[in-house]
Amino acid sequence: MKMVTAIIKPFKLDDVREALSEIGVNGVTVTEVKGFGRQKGHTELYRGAEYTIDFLPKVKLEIAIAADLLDRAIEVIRGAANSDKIGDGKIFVTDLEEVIRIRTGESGREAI
Amino acid sequence: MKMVTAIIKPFKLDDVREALSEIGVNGVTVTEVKGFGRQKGHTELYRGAEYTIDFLPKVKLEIAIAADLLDRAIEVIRGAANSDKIGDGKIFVTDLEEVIRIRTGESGREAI
Amino acid sequence: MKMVTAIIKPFKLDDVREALSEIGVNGVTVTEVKGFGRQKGHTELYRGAEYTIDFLPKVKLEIAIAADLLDRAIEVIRGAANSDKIGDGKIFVTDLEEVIRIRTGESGREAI
Amino acid sequence: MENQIFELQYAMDTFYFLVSGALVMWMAAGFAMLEAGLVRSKNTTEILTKNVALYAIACVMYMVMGYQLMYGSGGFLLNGIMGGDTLVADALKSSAENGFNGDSVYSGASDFFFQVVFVATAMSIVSGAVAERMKLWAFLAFAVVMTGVIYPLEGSWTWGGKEVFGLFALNFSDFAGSGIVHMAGAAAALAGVLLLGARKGKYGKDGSVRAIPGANLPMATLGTYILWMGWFGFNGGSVLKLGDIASAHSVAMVFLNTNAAAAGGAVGALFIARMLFGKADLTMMLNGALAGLVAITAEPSTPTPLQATLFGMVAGILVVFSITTLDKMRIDDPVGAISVHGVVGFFGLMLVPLTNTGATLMGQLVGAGVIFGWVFGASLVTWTIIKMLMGIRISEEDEAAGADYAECGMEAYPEFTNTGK
Amino acid sequence: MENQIFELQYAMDTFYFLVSGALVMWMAAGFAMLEAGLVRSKNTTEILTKNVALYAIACVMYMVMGYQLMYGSGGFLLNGIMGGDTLVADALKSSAENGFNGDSVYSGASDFFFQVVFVATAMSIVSGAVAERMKLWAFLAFAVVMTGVIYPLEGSWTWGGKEVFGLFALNFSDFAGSGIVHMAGAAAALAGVLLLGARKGKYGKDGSVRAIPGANLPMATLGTYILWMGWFGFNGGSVLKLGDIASAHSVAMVFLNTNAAAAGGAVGALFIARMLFGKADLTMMLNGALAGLVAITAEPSTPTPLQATLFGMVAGILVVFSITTLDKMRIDDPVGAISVHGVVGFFGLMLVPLTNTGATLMGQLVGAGVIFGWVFGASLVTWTIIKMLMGIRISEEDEAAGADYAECGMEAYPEFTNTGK
Amino acid sequence: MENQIFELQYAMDTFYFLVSGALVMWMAAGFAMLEAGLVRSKNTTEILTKNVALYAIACVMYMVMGYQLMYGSGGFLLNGIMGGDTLVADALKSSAENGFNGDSVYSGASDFFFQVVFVATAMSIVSGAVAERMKLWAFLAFAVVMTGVIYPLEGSWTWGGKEVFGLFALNFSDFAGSGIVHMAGAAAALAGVLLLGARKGKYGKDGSVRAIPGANLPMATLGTYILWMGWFGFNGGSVLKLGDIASAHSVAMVFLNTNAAAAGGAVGALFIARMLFGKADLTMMLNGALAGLVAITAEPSTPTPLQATLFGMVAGILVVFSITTLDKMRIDDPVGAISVHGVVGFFGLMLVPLTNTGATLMGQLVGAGVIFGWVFGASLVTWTIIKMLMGIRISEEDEAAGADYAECGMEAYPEFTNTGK
Ligand SMILES: Nc1ncnc2c1ncn2[C@@H]1O[C@H](COP(=O)(O)OP(=O)(O)O)[C@@H](O)[C@H]1O
Ligand SMILES: Nc1ncnc2c1ncn2[C@@H]1O[C@H](COP(=O)(O)OP(=O)(O)O)[C@@H](O)[C@H]1O
Ligand SMILES: Nc1ncnc2c1ncn2[C@@H]1O[C@H](COP(=O)(O)OP(=O)(O)O)[C@@H](O)[C@H]1O
Repeated sequence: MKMVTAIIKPFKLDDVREALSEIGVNGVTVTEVKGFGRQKGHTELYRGAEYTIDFLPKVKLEIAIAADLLDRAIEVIRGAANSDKIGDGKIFVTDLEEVIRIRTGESGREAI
Repeated sequence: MKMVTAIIKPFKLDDVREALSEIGVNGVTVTEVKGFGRQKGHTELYRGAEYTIDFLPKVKLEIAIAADLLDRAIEVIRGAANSDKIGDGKIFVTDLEEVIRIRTGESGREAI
Repeated sequence: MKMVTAIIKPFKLDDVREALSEIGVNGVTVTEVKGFGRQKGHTELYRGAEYTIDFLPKVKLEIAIAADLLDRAIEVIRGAANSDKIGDGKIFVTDLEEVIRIRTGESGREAI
Repeated sequence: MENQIFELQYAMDTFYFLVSGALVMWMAAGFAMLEAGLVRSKNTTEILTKNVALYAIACVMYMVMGYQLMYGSGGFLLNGIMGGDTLVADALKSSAENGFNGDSVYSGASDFFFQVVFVATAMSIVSGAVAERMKLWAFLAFAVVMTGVIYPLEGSWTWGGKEVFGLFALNFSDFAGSGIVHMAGAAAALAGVLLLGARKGKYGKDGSVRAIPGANLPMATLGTYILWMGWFGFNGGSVLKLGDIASAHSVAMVFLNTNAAAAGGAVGALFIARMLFGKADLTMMLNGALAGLVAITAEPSTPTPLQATLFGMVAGILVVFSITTLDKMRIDDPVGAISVHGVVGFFGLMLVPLTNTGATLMGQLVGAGVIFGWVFGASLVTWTIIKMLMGIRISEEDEAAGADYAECGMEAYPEFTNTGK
Repeated sequence: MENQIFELQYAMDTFYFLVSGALVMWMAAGFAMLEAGLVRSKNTTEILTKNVALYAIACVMYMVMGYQLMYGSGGFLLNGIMGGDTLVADALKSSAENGFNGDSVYSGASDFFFQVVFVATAMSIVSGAVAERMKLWAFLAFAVVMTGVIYPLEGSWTWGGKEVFGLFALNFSDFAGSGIVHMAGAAAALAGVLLLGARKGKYGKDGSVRAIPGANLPMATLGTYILWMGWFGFNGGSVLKLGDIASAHSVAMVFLNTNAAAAGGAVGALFIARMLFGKADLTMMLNGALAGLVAITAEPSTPTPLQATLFGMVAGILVVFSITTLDKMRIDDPVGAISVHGVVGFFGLMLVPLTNTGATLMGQLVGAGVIFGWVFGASLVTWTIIKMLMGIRISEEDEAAGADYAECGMEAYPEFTNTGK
Repeated sequence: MENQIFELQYAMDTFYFLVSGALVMWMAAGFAMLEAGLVRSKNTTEILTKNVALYAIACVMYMVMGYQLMYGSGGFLLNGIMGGDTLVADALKSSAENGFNGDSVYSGASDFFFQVVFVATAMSIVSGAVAERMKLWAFLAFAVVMTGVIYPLEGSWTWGGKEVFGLFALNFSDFAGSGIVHMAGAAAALAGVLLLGARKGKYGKDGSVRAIPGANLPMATLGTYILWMGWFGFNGGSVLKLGDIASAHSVAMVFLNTNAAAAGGAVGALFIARMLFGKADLTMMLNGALAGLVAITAEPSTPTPLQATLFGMVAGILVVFSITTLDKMRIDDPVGAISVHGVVGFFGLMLVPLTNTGATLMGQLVGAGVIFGWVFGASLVTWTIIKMLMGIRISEEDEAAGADYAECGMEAYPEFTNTGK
């Protein structure tokens, strides 16, 4: 199993979730995060003083997935989250050793 | 060492934390997240218009732990977080290569 | 590639980010989290009743990094985040199998 | 020309009532903001709904029957309030008969307007004490009975000048309603709270008292300022006449003393909380200011400004002890309403004989006893019946999720708190 | 001595106007809070900016030309309002000529003050309806035209007593402005909304209507309380005279009925929303209270309190249906302004003949038609010109990011929402 | 019958004072909301605590000694304010001696009530400027001295009509207190700010000025509306008499011009900020409206409405430049109080001779100099003593964690911000 972590622009969240549903991925955990990267923030004036926004609002999706679905998942996330602008985000993949469903105690693929 | 990530219902947080303390796990990092899974959201009416809550509030616990404590930790988390209802959440386990305590520079088990 | 996850005190965020920039790390994802550890919370009085703050505000940084930069990154994070007080936080290192840049589809080191 | 003077006096006193009434109406906003600030965000929409609805219900019920029950004038459905064609002639005639001696003269409509906002005040006190766990519709059912019957009857024995159940006359002085309005509201609240029980998690099994902080202290502070301002109408209007030197001076003293008592209450509570808890407790200071206001309400015209300040200060100290004591007794009152309006309302009644020689301690005690006994008893019966019919407490699950979700299906701050979208 | 009585009457009526005007000015805060509470947090700074700015612009434009256009007195730039050295002598002389019969006498400055806040009210209605998507500067440009020309002309045909474009006189009764102020504001808003289109995401392609919850319901509730309070000045001041028995009584009835109608509206909307949606919808109840206020505004002095309550109740029910109907027609009005002020404003006009025998249904219909036709038409032209010159809608990207960021460069709640720092 | 007229006049003027005073009291809420909205959330409870407490302290200290020091009437502890049995007879007698010529007559209690709220206003100005870093208890200690001595002495030389330290009489005109109240408050604030230093992080080492955005702009906007409304009482009540044609007209002009100046100030600041910063800066517009109000306060009765609007506009522009200039001088004032009340207060004094022929530029300059010199000097000494005794600045750690936690142990918005639970 793999843990796919995607950092995307907030307004793409619904699209990505729907795209994942379509390939049968029905579980996602979402976190509001702030991102710092190539996409630069901007400087604002507030009462005549400078106000730098370094961090941009992003959304992080964590998706536990069976290894064989990985490529397909990456593909649909890219498809839905891409707006061809800097700052569209990243996908990170790590190995997931075990998954347990709290309610039933099921583990492994069953639990996803 | 292992990183245990548990997604649970928010009102179970105190119980889980206490249960972990009892087995000697004293460090936890908690994040408010929104979960999407089998437990479905619901549709509300606001001023006569529909209002769908797709994401449900969940809490994510991240717990770095020595490998030998893993089974015990999973057990007590399940015990404390289980309410026998859909949406009770998941436990994910990944491998943790290294831990460093910032203050002292200790690493490995010492640092947990 | 490695994923470095650092839990630090919120007021150190700017220092750590700048220190990372200096060694060429330009991407960071930041999450506001609540930490529970050795650094104990405190008990307050509100209207004469007790009010325990168990969880302390922390900030979590996630940094995807090439393996060869790992030691250097840990070092500068420690340097910038250390205040020699309990609760300064931890650094966790896990293996990162793959990184994909959503916009371009680049993967691996290119994508970081 | 005498008629012209009289017409001006009529106009002035009517306007004075209307301005005072508008200020008391404004107190409804004060209660709503205070309570909305002191509950958790998940119960905020519901407490706002209760506050707006209870005010509206009070206005309807007092028109339908409350005013007639209390004062025996105006008629049911207020059908006698309009005046009609002979209004001016009647007023001038009765005034001529009195030799234009400057008796209180004003439009009956202005009197109703001033009185109706008092009913709403009494009912607003209840909503705070039962917050975060009482069912919305059960609460509104109680509001119908309280504003239609319980308060008007009690009011009829006191301000209405009628005998208690036709048995005896109360010899009792309560200028603007420390007892008749505030303690009455608190008595109804106490009955509800006893039946309801405490919020889940408020008291530990080990006897510990846990804080449940309010979600929005600026809002609570704003509510207190609004109440403070509105109170000038509440007490100031209760002189009932403006249009001669003695009355006008009395109104001015009332404004001055009302403000002084509130200031004293804030100072008193600030310092005692500092001593007891080691910190400046904003919410206690707000309660202290309100306590000063409640305490002076029973007699704001006779104390000197210094006395008013000191009375307020003692009230501010008293309210802090009362709040912590009620907590020890596990009487859970999220906003401190029972302490502020009940305990201090009683205290205010007892202060009257100190500066008003027309009042006796015994008379005050009997009056307070009758008011408390009737309102508490009648409320307990009413709450019990409502409990049997529809239940008064929301389910444990709804309480955990918040009354907003269960009762109103709507969050107060959907973007500021983490609730899923 | 007659002069002295007259001086007092002058002072009293002037003060009455000033107090009423201050209460109406306060309504500007009510609109600002209501709208700020009902939009999303990312559009809050901008709606606040619009509200403060439109009030300021209304004050300037009405001084420059509006008052003169509407009433033909005061002069452009109000240069005739100061009175000057002969003020007192003039007033006493004209009063003596009238035999001191108690005609309306007061300072022209107080009249202007009372009138100017009405203009601002009309304009405030617009800002809510076009919220979350209209350009700030386009809106302010419209405000200049609306408060300088469109409203004053319409007002001149009605309260100003002039003929419509010199063609015919309106025989039409609108006590405090259900039509002249509220429906007029709604007509201007409707024209804007039709040109603007709905907010992105409000209506699904499948015809579904999506909720876009307001970010801060306590703020919206506070705004409603403020409006409720300010309305006592709005309607109460519109009797235009206080200083005799009949007038004073009339003012008192107006206060009483205004309050009763609002209470009725809240109750009506609360129950109908409960029946339709199964929950207590706070925002609908707030709209219901406002609907009650708008409905009674056309004639608050002649109904009995019971009638006023019932009129309010019907208005409260009507507004709920109106809001859901407009949504079905895909007319997107984030705060319900068109329903509350437009639909119910019209309803209020139609109620007048029921209690005021001086008004006819036909007269009311013609008046309503003229007001709506003129304001809607003139607004449509104005909005269209502005659209051509500078555009009226913010870009899709700005709408997604929020008008606050694009127009004001400033967040309303920078620490409560997740926007990067 | 003459007595009856006189009694009515007495009642009317007393009521006018009380209504005005209640409006000024309301300004306390305005300052509290404005400041609570413009600080960061972690310092909100503390600024609210300061505001409520300073108002309470002002009321107590002015009663104890301030009023007596300033006007030499009422007595220490206000023991002479009650009037007593001969009140009516005395008033009628002195009035008869004056031939009922309509001199200012009203209850001394109403005068005190009106004056006491002015003291609180002056002190409220200070709290904003020293926000986010000053110790709570040090601030309250200063409030005792400021409201008990510094302000009353300064007031005695001006409105109190006494000589400056018995040396010379000020020939100086300040209608409602641009200088006596507003600039005085700003002078005390400036002294405090200079001793305190800037908030950590406000100024970069490289000379850059960093923005520290306020946490709740709707709250700040509400505060501005409240102040705007309350200002009608502040300026309107300062005519000191209502009950004759000339006075009533003057009060009306004051209301009109006060409103016009605020509107002008908002417009001026909105446009200049647009030109300078390229965006509509809401907080600057709020400051601009307040600047308009402060500027007109020194003389609101003589300008034409057009002049009032223009004065306000210039003030609104001036305040924007003042705020950015102070920032360049590294004088850190989180809410802009020194600019709004100090710089514009001085500007307002200088405007008086333009429309009031009784005032001279020299007289105004001397008066302004004396007020500023005394208040700034006395405050500097007081702040220094307090600094030596208990320190005036919270520790760096507490500043980082927020004054709420350190001083009040309580968060203002515990559920909206991430602070651990
Ligand atoms: N090395 C990294 N580690 C963790 N998160 C990163 C890293 N680089 C970028 N991110 C996250 O991805 C977001 C987008 O990255 P950015 O460099 O701005 O654009 P792009 O995705 O187009 O390369 C950032 O805001 C940040 O949240
Ligand atoms: N595949 C997944 N990847 C990441 N998080 C998941 C996944 N599936 C479920 N979750 C998280 O677990 C929560 C509970 O899952 P759900 O399917 O609703 O119920 P259950 O835990 O009973 O299976 C979800 O709200 C979501 O946060
Ligand atoms: N075992 C753990 N797993 C996950 N997070 C931890 C763990 N231990 C500590 N943390 C995080 O690190 C923070 C600091 O840890 P703490 O024990 O208080 O001090 P120190 O870093 O000095 O050891 C905690 O608040 C928590 O967020």
